[in-house]
Amino acid sequence: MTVELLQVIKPTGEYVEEIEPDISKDELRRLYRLMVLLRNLDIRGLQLQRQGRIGFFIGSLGQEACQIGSAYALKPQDWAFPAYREIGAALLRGATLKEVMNQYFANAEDLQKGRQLTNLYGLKSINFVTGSAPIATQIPHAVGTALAAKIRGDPVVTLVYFGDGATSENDFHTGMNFAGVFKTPTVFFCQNNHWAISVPVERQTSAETIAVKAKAYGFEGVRVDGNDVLAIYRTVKEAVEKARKGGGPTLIEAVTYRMGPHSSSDDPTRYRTKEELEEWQRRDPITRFRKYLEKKRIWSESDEKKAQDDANHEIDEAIAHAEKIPRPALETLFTDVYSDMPWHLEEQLRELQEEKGRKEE
Amino acid sequence: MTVELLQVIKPTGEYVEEIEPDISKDELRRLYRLMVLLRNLDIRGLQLQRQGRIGFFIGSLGQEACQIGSAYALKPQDWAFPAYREIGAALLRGATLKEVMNQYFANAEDLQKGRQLTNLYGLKSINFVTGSAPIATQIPHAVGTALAAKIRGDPVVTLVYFGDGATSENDFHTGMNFAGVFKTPTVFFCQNNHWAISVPVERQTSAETIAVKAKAYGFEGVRVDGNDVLAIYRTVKEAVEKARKGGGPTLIEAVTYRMGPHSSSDDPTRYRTKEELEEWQRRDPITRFRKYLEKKRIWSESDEKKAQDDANHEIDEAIAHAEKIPRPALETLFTDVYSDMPWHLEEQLRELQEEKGRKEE
Amino acid sequence: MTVLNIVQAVNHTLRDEMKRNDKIVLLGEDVGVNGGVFRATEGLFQEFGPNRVIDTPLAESGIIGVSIGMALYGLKPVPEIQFLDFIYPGFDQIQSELAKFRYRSGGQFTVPVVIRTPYGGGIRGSHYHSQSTEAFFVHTPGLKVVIPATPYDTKGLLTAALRDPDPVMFLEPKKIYRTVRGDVPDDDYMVPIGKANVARDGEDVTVFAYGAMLHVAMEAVELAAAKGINVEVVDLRTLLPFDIDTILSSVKKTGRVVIVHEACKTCGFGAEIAAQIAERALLQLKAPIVRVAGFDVPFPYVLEDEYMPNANRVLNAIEKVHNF
Amino acid sequence: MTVLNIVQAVNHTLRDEMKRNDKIVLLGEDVGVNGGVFRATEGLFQEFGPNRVIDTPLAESGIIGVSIGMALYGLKPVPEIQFLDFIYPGFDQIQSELAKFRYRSGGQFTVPVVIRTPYGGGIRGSHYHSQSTEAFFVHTPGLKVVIPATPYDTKGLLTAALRDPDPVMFLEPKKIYRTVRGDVPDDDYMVPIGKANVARDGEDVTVFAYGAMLHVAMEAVELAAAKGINVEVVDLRTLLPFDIDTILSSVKKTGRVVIVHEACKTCGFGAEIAAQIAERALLQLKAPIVRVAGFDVPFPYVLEDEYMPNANRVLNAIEKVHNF
Ligand SMILES: Cc1ncc(C[n+]2csc(CCOP(=O)(O)OP(=O)(O)O)c2C)c(N)n1
Ligand SMILES: Cc1ncc(C[n+]2csc(CCOP(=O)(O)OP(=O)(O)O)c2C)c(N)n1
Ligand SMILES: [Mg+2]
Ligand SMILES: [Mg+2]
Repeated sequence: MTVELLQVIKPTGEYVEEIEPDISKDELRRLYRLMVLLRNLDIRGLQLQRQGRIGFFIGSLGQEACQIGSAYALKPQDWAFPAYREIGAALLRGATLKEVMNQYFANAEDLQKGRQLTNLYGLKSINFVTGSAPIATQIPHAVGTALAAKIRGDPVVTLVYFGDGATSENDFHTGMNFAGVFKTPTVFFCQNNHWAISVPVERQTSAETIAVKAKAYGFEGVRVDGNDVLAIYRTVKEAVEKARKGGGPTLIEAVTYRMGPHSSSDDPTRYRTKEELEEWQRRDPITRFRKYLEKKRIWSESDEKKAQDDANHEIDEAIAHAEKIPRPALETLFTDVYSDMPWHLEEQLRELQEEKGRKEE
Repeated sequence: MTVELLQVIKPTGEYVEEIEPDISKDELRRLYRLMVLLRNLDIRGLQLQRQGRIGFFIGSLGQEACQIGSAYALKPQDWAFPAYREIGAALLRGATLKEVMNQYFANAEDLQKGRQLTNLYGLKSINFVTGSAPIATQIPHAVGTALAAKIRGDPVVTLVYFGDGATSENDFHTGMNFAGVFKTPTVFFCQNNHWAISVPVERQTSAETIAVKAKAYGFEGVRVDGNDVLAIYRTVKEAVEKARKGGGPTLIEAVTYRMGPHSSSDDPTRYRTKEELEEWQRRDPITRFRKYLEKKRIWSESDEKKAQDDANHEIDEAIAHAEKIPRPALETLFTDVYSDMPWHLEEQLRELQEEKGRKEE
Repeated sequence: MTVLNIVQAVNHTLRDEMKRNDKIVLLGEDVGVNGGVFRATEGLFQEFGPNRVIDTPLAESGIIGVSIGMALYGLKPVPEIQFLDFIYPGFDQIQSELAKFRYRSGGQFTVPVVIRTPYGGGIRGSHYHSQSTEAFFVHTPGLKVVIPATPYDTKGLLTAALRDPDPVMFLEPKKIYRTVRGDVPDDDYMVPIGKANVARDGEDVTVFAYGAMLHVAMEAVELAAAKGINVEVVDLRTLLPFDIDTILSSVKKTGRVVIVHEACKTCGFGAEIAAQIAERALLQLKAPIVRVAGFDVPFPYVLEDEYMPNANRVLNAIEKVHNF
Repeated sequence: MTVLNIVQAVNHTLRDEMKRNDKIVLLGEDVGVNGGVFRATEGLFQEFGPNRVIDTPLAESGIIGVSIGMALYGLKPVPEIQFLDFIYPGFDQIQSELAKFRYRSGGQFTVPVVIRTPYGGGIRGSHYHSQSTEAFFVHTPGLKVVIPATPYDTKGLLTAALRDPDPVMFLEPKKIYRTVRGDVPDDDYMVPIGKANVARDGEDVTVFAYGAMLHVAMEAVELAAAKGINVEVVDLRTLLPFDIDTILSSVKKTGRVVIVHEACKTCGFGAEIAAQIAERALLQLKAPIVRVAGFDVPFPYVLEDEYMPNANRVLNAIEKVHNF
């Protein structure tokens, strides 16, 4: 059981060559640009909410390395089960910013048909399963999908995202236990961002670490610096490969920090100090990765400017598009409850249409 | 973390003097007699069910040491939270056989008012909380009671009973986690009897031991030979004292074996071998304790005969009494749903009485 | 044709469909080696092996949650919950996930899990082996809720459930698991989900029932017939979506309604049927609607017979609405 | 007298009763330092300290299960479930334990826990921050179910709940947490559990409502008044045990009934009220009973306004039963 924190890139940008993963220059640059996009998307998302242009926002400020590093370790046939902060993972796996923005605006082009809060996103074509608000429920799903793949003999691994708070929930226990018993190819990726809304992680558990909890289920738990994209990639990749080879599940605790509010409804100054935040800002995962790229001389000031400009431009365009699209049709209130609309929903739809008609007269 | 099995009495009756607990001769004899009573009660209980005199039976054959050794470590002010096999613990704490038998017959004198299956017993005056069938739900209760006592500054410890199967349930996780976080004076006593109906413990968890699960919650787990009443007493007593001193919770895994069927509805030959049963019969907790007493020369053949006769006599008397008592009054169908009977239950009671009246006319 | 009881009909149907559809996987507590505590899955582990019939850890939340994950991958999981009373540790997975997956994902992800579970009283099971809480599922959009009352319908409805694209709660009346026997065709057939069955034609009064209560109703109806009251009995079979047409046409015919279920009365499924009739067929009603239901108490033990609706109580209700 | 909104009334009542009764302990997610995500417990941690106001791990099953254990010991725990939508991980503790402890122990052990939780739509919370599933609790013998609609009743009912010997589900209409304000006496008083309130006298039609829907009903009634229809509005306040006398006497007076709730229609609490009336007051009915309810779909996001019953829909229903 590793309880130390694996680190590849030091806060200064220096790195441990022996464990540096083998990623091409272009790919490294792509990953960085994605992290920049994600950061800007988060900032803009919160702004959009504050301006009343979208209804709600929940971001991943400070957790960009977790998202990008983990998702990059998956193959296309693998499945990802997000909680609600994992838009970065979706983008990396191939979701377009346009699709994501349609979800933010919950418009008629949103694949979720405007039915879910911002960032409860899913995309079937990339095996990225639509999340839900209840904490930890996705964990047994990831185990079930992994078990199904194992039964069918498919080389598929599932990766499930959840927070430190989620480890207190029933379904964390249940999912971990089934994974242990059935040795499913599942990677449990816990982003320990130190807070569950206002409750600090010390109030979630008195275990030494979250990683150690894996021992209760008979498999391995590891800890990784959650602000170090390369360490995360390396750790997740090892776990994914082990799972694919039949080695069973792994719990990964990525130690990071939620730099923003819990969501657009939250005011973190009520329960945590400025000092704590500042301390973590100094460990910003994006800054660190940039220093690394600069050390390796594959990133310049002008690259940076371009990345920022491109990100903002892309976001602007996606917003401009999404905001123009009308809201989902009235009928979508009643579709997809079942595969076919049963009589009582048809009747209720008709009633609503009539009432709307009357009102508009 | 102790993962070896603590043993005081060896299967031969020899014992490890250094860890032999300090219990008087009379008390040792009393404990043994209780185990004999319990064994006979179990045999008779199943017979009563087979004869159709009681509706259901669930016993603790083979787990007598667990019951008696654990409950003996408590003080009167402590609380016990049984699952459904812990009649022995109740008897040790002061429940009378007559009360227990009234519960078996679910008659008008049953304090449960004939509302529960056999052995789902409770007795407020001895802080022995009425159990329920759903697995593991009592675990957070024990933690809550302990937390309440801690808040009030009372030197009260709670002891909660559950099986190996229960460790898979939500409430095991939840209870253990709250206990860890709030450092409650709670002793978690898991009787790992190797089976959850037909499912072997290897299918419940792939953890090395059940005791190791405590690590996930930041406290200690220990293993003890569950067929050794003195080892159990010693282990539980240590945990109880630690808890009372503010040292927080302990998980105890008592490794034992369910020698009977799961309940009167079960046929264990469908899923386990004769050889396995025989192997455990050779480790019978009562035989072992008797050998120990004999080695210490505080138990004779005639003591044994008397103990058996007394037990059977006491049981006979309790049965004779309980069987004579009528069933609970019709009204008890509706009382105790609330402190006072609301209008709708009064109405339903009236309807039922009228109907009964009509039928009897 | 084979004469089967209800639990045998479940067993045969599972076997037949598992042969036909290799995506069906059974899972639950004691369903494998032991064949289920009611023997509903007897022999299937031996026949289909440990990848198709899976003994799980003791955790309903895991059983249902893992089933959802399997369904996402394209399998057809059929979890057994040992008793309906024990479904609550998995209730969150049903409410928050199973029922809402299709809707919240805009139809991208579907989870057509069939949850089988024995429900209801009549086996001296006390509080926790007897409850009838079907109303919880009927009040949950996204689920279908099916309760058979005969071996024939058991096979037909379970076959339909196993081929349905939506999640189905398949509740089996354990009281009559072995006591009700009947002819079951060996061939493959379906009884459509969403259709009630007029189990007995009548003119004077309609009794609506389902599951074990159908047989109590039938018994009462014979008593009523002896008194010259000709009662129609509608076996609802599917509770969600329920068959409003059959319900209303029977009410139109008789104008007098008794609803029977063993679930607690208050906010039970009978309330919905009564409300539908009060909304849609008020003018056809010739008498107040009477519900014969379990009392609003936790399920008892010794007084079980007093708790359960019986033919006598149903007969009283029939007479009451008839003589109104 | 102080003018308070509903969430303030909750806060003040908790404070007052905690001063009076040192056995009251609050617990839940974010209830301590943060004062609750809706600020219902604001300032209480600071005032009463960490032994009386406890931030818990994220586990509803633990919150409720531990509360039950505290109640067994004689404390008066008041757990907050952050949103009713998130109660399901703790549903087993409610169904199997909280509701049945007194009964199954023959009255030996009692667990008078008061579970507070915000429920209902109206805050753009989508699926999981909006549901109204009160019917689940009304269908559970052993619980009491209370829903206030005004600051006055909030204080009176919560005070009554905190002194009640039985478990109470105290559901707070979050939509109107801050929008409905009113005079609240500073003195200690109780509004009895089990009593409805005639919020407006009328002759022509009765509207039954509770929680946030009371205000929608009142709005509709004003529109109806403008059209010359004089509507009586009954605020049910307690759903279990509901106040049958007030219900029936209003039906007797008006003979025309509309029931409003935001919960899904099928098997919602409205069904029970309709069924009661169809059983007890059929001959007084001059028109079919109409329910205005949430649609039978998971709670939506963008189309929330379409989902929620509004004054217009209620008015239509009033006109329908009035003109029948
Ligand atoms: C079952 C449930 N209970 C409560 C909530 C309310 N809630 C939303 S997020 C959250 C905290 C989650 O913390 P954590 O798991 O650490 O994830 P993070 O938000 O830090 O990413 C809470 C309590 C919920 N969504 N679901
Ligand atoms: C929530 C729940 N699920 C299923 C059951 C059915 N059931 C009763 S006892 C049992 C096995 C319990 O095994 P374990 O915890 O090891 O206790 P033991 O019976 O061995 O003492 C099961 C599955 C139940 N009572 N409650
Ligand atoms: Mg967190
Ligand atoms: Mg066991």
